[in-house]
Amino acid sequence: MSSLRTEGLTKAFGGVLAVDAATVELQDGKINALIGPNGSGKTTFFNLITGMIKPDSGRVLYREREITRHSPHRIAHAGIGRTFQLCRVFPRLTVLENLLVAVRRTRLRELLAGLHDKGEIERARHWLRRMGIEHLEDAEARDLSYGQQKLLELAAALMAEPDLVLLDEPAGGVNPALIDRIVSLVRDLNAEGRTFLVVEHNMDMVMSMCDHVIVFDRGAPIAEGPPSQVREDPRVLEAYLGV
Amino acid sequence: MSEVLLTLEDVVAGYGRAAPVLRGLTVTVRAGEVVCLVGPNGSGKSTALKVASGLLAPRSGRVVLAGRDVAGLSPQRLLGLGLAHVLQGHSVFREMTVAENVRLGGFSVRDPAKLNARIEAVKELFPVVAERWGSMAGLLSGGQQKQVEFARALMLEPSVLLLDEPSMGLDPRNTQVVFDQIDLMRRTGVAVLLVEQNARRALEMADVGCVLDLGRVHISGPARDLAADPRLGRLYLGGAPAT
Amino acid sequence: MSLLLQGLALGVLTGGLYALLASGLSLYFGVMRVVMVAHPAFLFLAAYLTYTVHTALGVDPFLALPITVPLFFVLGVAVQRLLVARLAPENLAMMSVLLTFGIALTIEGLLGTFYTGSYKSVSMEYATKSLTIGDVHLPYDKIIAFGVAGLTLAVLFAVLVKSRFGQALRATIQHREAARLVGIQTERVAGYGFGVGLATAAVGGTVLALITPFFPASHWVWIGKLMAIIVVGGLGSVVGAALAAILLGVVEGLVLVTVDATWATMMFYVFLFLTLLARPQGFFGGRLAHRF
Amino acid sequence: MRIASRGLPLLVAALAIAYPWLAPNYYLVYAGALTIMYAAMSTSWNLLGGFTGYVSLGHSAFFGLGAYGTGLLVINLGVPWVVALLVSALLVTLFAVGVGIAAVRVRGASFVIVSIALVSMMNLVVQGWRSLTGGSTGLQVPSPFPDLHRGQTHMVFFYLFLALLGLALLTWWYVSRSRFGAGLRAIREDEDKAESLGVPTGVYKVAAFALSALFVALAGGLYALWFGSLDPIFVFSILISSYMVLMSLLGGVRHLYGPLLGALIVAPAGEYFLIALGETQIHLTATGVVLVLVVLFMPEGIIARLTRKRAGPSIPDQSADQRLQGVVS
Amino acid sequence: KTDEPGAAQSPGQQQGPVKIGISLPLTGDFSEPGKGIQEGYQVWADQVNAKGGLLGRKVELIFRDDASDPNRVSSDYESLITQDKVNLVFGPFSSRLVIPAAKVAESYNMLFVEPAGAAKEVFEQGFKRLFYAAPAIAGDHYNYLADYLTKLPADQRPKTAAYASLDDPFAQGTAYGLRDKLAAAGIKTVVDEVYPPETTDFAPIAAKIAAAKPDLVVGGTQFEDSVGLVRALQELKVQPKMAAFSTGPTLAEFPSAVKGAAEHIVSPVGWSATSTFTGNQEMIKRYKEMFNGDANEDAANGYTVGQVVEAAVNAAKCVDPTKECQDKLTEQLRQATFDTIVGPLSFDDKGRPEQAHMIQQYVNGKVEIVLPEQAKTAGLVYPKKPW
Ligand SMILES: Nc1ncnc2c1ncn2[C@@H]1O[C@H](COP(=O)(O)OP(=O)(O)OP(=O)(O)O)[C@@H](O)[C@H]1O
Ligand SMILES: Nc1ncnc2c1ncn2[C@@H]1O[C@H](COP(=O)(O)OP(=O)(O)OP(=O)(O)O)[C@@H](O)[C@H]1O
Ligand SMILES: [Mg+2]
Ligand SMILES: [Mg+2]
Repeated sequence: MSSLRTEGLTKAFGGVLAVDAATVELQDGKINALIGPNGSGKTTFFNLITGMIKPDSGRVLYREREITRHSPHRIAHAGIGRTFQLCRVFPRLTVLENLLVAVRRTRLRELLAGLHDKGEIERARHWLRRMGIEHLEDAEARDLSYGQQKLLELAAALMAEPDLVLLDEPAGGVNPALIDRIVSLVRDLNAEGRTFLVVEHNMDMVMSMCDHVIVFDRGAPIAEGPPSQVREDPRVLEAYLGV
Repeated sequence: MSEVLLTLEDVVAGYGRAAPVLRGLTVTVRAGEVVCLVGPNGSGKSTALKVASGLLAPRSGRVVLAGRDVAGLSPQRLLGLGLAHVLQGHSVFREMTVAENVRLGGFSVRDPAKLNARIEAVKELFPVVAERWGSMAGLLSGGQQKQVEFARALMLEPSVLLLDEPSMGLDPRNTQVVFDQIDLMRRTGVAVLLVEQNARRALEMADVGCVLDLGRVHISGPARDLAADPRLGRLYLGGAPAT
Repeated sequence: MSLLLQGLALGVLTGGLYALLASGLSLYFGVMRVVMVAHPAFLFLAAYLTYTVHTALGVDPFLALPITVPLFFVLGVAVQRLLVARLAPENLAMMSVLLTFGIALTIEGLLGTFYTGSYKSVSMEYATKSLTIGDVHLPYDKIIAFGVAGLTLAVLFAVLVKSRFGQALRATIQHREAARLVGIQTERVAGYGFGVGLATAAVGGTVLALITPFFPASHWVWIGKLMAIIVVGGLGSVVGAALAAILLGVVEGLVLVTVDATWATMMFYVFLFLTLLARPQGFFGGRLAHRF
Repeated sequence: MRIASRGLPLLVAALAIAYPWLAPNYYLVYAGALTIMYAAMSTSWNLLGGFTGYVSLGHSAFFGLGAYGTGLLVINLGVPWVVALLVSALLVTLFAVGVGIAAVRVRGASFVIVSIALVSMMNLVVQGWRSLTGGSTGLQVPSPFPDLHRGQTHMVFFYLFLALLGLALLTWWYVSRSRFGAGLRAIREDEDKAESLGVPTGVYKVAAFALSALFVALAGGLYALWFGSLDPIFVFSILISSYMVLMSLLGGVRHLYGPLLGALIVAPAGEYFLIALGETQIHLTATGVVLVLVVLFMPEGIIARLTRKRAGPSIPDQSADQRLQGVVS
Repeated sequence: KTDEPGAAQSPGQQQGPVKIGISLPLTGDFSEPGKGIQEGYQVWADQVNAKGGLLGRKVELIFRDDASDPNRVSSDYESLITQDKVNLVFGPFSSRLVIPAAKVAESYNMLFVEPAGAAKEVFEQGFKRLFYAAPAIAGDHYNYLADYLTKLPADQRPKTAAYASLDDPFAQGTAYGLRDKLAAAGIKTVVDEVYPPETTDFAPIAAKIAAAKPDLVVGGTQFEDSVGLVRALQELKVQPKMAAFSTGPTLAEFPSAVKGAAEHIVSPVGWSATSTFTGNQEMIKRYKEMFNGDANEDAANGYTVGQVVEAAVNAAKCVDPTKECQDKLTEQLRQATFDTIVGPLSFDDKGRPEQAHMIQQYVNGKVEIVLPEQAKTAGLVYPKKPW
């Protein structure tokens, strides 16, 4: 069974076809990579999946259930979490509060429940520890450096306990030493059974971390397969790696 | 040895009333030389560039540009002395067209013929700039915006160029274009101060490398030597040194 | 039928007046992101100055413009540099409302102190004549207002969209650091931007003085109307605001002759809410949606 | 510290309850009740403004509707005043849900404009609907306590407003500790991001809007019963909303007691200006200048000023030193 | 509490100056007339003090600005009565502010004579101590004009009339008083328009009137809208045989605001600068000395309140805020007839004055009283000259 599948997903902005009839299937329980040249529609594809923008046509299916045109928060509740290319945190909330926003709240009772539920705080601290930023728990998010904000964003996405995690350039602007940490974290989480879809231009990271690579060009997949195979694909070499 | 174009000497600088971010930073850049700053997130690299370009006035220390102490002068003045700075993250004028963005790059260039010549040149360098000439810059993809920014900075023909993570968000092909361009400028005698998290790649092409941490340069030397240092690799460059 | 025609004609002309009065607002609001509640107060400040010049020198109110326009420009620069520039950018919208509300109160109080609470008016012979075409009368004062509005808007459009200054202004607001790095003197430019906005208030105030009597508290009734125009037109779009002004002027005029004055005034708000439901970014322009 | 944070509110509450008995004359009771009314209203304004950052200059619409609703129910249907008060507040809340759905579609500055429009619109409706509301003649609401003399009525309403304030404070406190509150704060910071983390932002915003309208409507209803005369151009006035905003901001929108503190300062200060400078219009200027100064120098409010300064980012020295040792040695 | 009803008066109140508490709209919507009334009060106090005061005590006026806000009006009277312990209160301006103010005064048993609450609703609240110190309530302002028009020979009598009035109880009251009387006499109402105070554009209203071509145009107006309407009527070339507006034309600023168009406009007026009623000319003179300008109707109304209360105090021989004294004063108001600058005044049991307003008209650029017959300084010009 696939965790996420899109069928003929299309989105045009004015004259620009950002995503063009993209039919993509993710491998469940694997770390999937999405690569492609600048402007090939990767971020737009994320936005379509998570409901931030509505497709012109096509369908998105998550665990075989259609989620096309659902509102972003419903999709989040269905178990899809994401990070943004330009990292977005809640600047004037503390690091801990940033995570607590992500706690699930579907029923009214949960909604009105106290925020300072011990269990939730423990869970939040757990994620902070795994990102190595537990000492910053009371700092306001805007005081963190770029890389720390990236980790915080990732932690917040994970706090919602998504089964499918979409990461948009997790390594961009991050110190290489931290990248190693993110890679091992993703591996660990993947071992726990979460599926990943990672957009990334850092080829070393993609090749070493991912199980399955999907290559986008002009809004649609042009190749896919294991990293070793994709790396050799002439279409990929031409469209993406520029050699 | 060629002429020293930019020196930061014992610079102390910070934001608001908080503790200083730079604590006695010293860096020198010569004509025709690329100096690469590496360091963890939040170590003060971007801050150093802001001090050099006049966006942030240092609390103490000297900033010498082409033989003049320029600490505390406005960016406009420094621009007149031949300095250009590409900011980290996204700094396009979002609600203006690509054309307006690029033209504004040459805001201080009064000669229309020269301006048009530069425009043609950057259009050639980055096809997307030409393709999306009339689009709102804020609607471009992350990497496309980055290209517009770089193109904007190239409008100026600087003698000292400050680059803050120019490759962030760029695909391999465009990264290559940017690095090639830096190389080209070095050869025409431009002094380049480069901040990169893609550190191995940057140190490969740089002449001098500086490791910045805690607001001070701790190690500096020929770039290739730094890249080969295993201890540095573990702490700042990630992974093992490429062999 | 001729009544409808008359209502339509009056509506178009009044719309022109609205466009003039709102033009500065679309500059601060759309371009500079400052919610300028004090704009109507400045309009009436200009009206009072016009009145002073007119009564002291006995000249045509439009001859006050060479005094009021530069004065307001300088005033605008001062307001921006001394007050607005100090607001933290992250909550500019919230704080600018209060700041400018305070400015409006200050102006009202000063006007009341210097000019007393009594009505002032500037009346010219030509302001009560009208041009008659068939059954339709076109008042000269409104025609003048319409013409001045057209002129002002054209200048504003040229300044904002076409000129180097306009580009520098928009760049400054959108990314201040980047703007400084391409050589724009951002503080000066932002100040001038505000100055231009207030300069339109000087023009608007003169026309207003010619058309209606005023007293210090007159500005309150205009806030809601002018703001509604800006939202319907789409923030930041000078052209949009102008079209919305004319649209609302016409609707107001037609509703007034066919239904009544309460409904006519209500139309501004009805259109505002309809706009929100149909197209929150306004009908003619509007800011970029966020990229994710 | 512990004692200060627990004890102070208790002390203040005790003082508030004793106030009408301590006040030397009924005028001070009256002024106290008015201040508490404003405190209750700005606290409820802060349910929207403080959490979500949506600045509403339109809350006097809910105040006015609450007042007219209560008045009309008492006059036309003759229902007991408590019932009228509650029913009218409920209706206003429903109305706020409807308005909220349209209004919260726009953010930032446009929302401010929409809220201003709401007040103007309600003013026109109530003024124009003469047959129901009495139009510009206003509405005279009979006193619910005809047997009490004026001073005693002030006492009763002082406690009613105090109860309302307590309720509003409790609600704010509860929301601030709930997940709902966390969601609202996230909306203030970044709506799209909040949405992507599973916060149903639309529903939350409308809920906060309606909740905050509810208490303001209750205040309006009590006002109608207390004051007895309603006039559309005065109850639907941007000035009333501006007071709520000013009080909240002055005290601090991010604190439970911010709006209350603001009200305790602004209401007496306004009184002072009027009495000291009231013979000319210059007191408007004084108010305006104070407003400008608050915005410029205390944008986060008095409480934030007093309690905490943001230290700014600090680099943890030890951890970095350890890291460096490995390199330099 | 010190202000517990029935609390004993402190002896201090029985001596020293007679304090009179007044709240007026010195800022906001009604600041213009508010100012006028304040000046009227001041002229009166000045004159009383020059004569030796009230019952031998100096008069001291305490003003509060209510910023045209009924909430404040109540606070003001509340504090004037309970804190400043004033001996008397005088009323504020505007029907909209008089009702809440009177409520406060009433509950403290204070006599409440007011200069400006003319709308009929003011007198329907069951107030027992409220009196309007002017010749007539709003609905009766045009009585002489109605009389005149209905008595015109059939061929001269206007056939149609258009009414436009501000949505305000006073302004509307004046227009509707006339409308009802004319309609009863068979003069057809062809336009009946009410506009909210927010209205800024009067041209479309004038267009409606133009389309109906009425013989008579009546505006229930205040200042701003009267000027707006006159200008718009001119622009749309409406030429009625008579144009009547309340309030606006009675203000000194009016002729300059509408230029020549003021000619032959008629208005009801409760006071005339040329009349020789008790004290009128002294008032005008002293006003000129104090404020260096010409007294207007608002100032006269304020002054009248002072005159009425002064007479009552002198008759009752007491001026303290106790219930007994205020009861005595109220009794005086109810029974006596007062000689004032607007003529003799008496009140019915609801506090309504029982006289009538005069009608003024701009004739050759000057304000003349044209009705009633016995007070007139010039003949009514009808039909008016075109504008
Ligand atoms: N809101 C929008 N309006 C107009 N065009 C858009 C919009 N969003 C994206 N585009 C266009 O769609 C195309 C795809 O953009 P997208 O951001 O998905 O690219 P990407 O693959 O994420 O690129 P990058 O690697 O640079 O981040 C681009 O050409 C972009 O200009
Ligand atoms: N505008 C600002 N206001 C306050 N503090 C800031 C600001 N910008 C940066 N800082 C703080 O200054 C320190 C250095 O920041 P700087 O941006 O120079 O780091 P950097 O080395 O460029 O990091 P990165 O690699 O993440 O970009 C950080 O701790 C950061 O939190
Ligand atoms: Mg992208
Ligand atoms: Mg940086």
